[in-house]
Amino acid sequence: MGINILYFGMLAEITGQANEIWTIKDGLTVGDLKKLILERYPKMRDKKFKVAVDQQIGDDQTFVSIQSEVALLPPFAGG
Amino acid sequence: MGINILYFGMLAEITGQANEIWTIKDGLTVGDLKKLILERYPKMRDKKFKVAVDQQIGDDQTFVSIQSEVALLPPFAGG
Amino acid sequence: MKKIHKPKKVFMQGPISPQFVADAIAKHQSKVSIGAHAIFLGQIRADEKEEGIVTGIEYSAYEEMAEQSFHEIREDAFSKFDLTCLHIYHSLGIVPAGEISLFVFVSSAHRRAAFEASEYIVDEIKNKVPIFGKELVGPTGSYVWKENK
Amino acid sequence: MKKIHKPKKVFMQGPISPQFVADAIAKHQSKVSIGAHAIFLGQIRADEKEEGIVTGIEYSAYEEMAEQSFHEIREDAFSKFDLTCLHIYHSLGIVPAGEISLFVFVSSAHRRAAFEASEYIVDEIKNKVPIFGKELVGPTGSYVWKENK
Repeated sequence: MGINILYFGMLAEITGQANEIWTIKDGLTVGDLKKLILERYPKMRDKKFKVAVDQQIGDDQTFVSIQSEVALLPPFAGG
Repeated sequence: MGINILYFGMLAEITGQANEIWTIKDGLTVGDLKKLILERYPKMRDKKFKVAVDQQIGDDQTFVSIQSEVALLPPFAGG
Repeated sequence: MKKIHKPKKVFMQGPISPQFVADAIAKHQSKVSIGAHAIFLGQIRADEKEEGIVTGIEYSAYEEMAEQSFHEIREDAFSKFDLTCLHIYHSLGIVPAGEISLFVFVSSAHRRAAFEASEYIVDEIKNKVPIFGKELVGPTGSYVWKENK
Repeated sequence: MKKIHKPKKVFMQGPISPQFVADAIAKHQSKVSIGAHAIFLGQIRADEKEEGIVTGIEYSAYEEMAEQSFHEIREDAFSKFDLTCLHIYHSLGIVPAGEISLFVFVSSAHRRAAFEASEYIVDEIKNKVPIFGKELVGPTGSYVWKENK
């Protein structure tokens, strides 16, 4: 049981994969999770990205449920 | 020698023709000419129209040369 | 730097077909400095009038002056907005309800100029070009003269 | 009175062809309450970058979330503007320079709503939809990640 983390665009290039299952403890926020991710992937530190939790853009205070789908989204380029 | 007066749209229906040559005296303005036209075609009195002299919209003060092309333009409906 | 744009033929007999629009778009795919196209199409509405339902519009124009007005509107738009291309087509004669009578095609590097120019140009056409329209109503050949607001 | 609009498929593989645009226009000619169509087309520019000339863009997306964003943008536009129809199409995969990657098709009875909605919707798409793009540059397979401003 764990959260599914999706990486897109240049972030997927850094991680080398499109998604990962992470086991996290309950009660984490997006801010907490970002810290963990940046520890594992230091190259992301200088990248801009937003975090979507269950397909909604969240901020650092958004709580992550242990069954959430979390997506790391680099700058949008549609159009 | 005279001015060519063109009638368009509903105005051509009133006059029964698309154009007429009028002999006018020199020095007339659009205002003067409108008076003459409304005398000849009283049904135009309740119609809105603009007057173009040599393809430029004029006002009542615009002078009409005796070789001008004058056009009576009902409301525009392009588009 | 000021480029003079040759006057172009604007009027077409009858409706403007979707295929004509497609061909115009296709012709611009070799212009790789374009990033945005804004297209406006005026379509004939089957409005309900006292006299009956509109089945089409019959357009006429003071053609020589109208072509000159279109040319001035184009020059003005090129000077006001940063455009790559601009084409205007307008129908003469009968255009049935549901069909297209006006096609304004604006292209620019970035979208803002295309959007602004498109709306500006359509407004200018409605206000300044001597085009006249009979709204044909009902089955009996009656009509109402159209007037832009 | 509130009409719910079914989510529609927005993404298409590869470029959007002029013929596709023509077919979309043709389908709206039976809707005789429409008086104005505003169409926006996003075309790929062959911009010059430090790394070389852009030959195309390769699009990817967080598809599920993107389709949901497009749906919300449509609902929002219908509530803000008096529209008859609204269709959005966006490319995925490679779109070469000169070809079309975005097609926004807005129809309304009167032109003002169509113009305003068109610009609003394109801005919303650029800001809110999780679509990502690689600008392919030069002949050697290098690329630059694109970022909307």
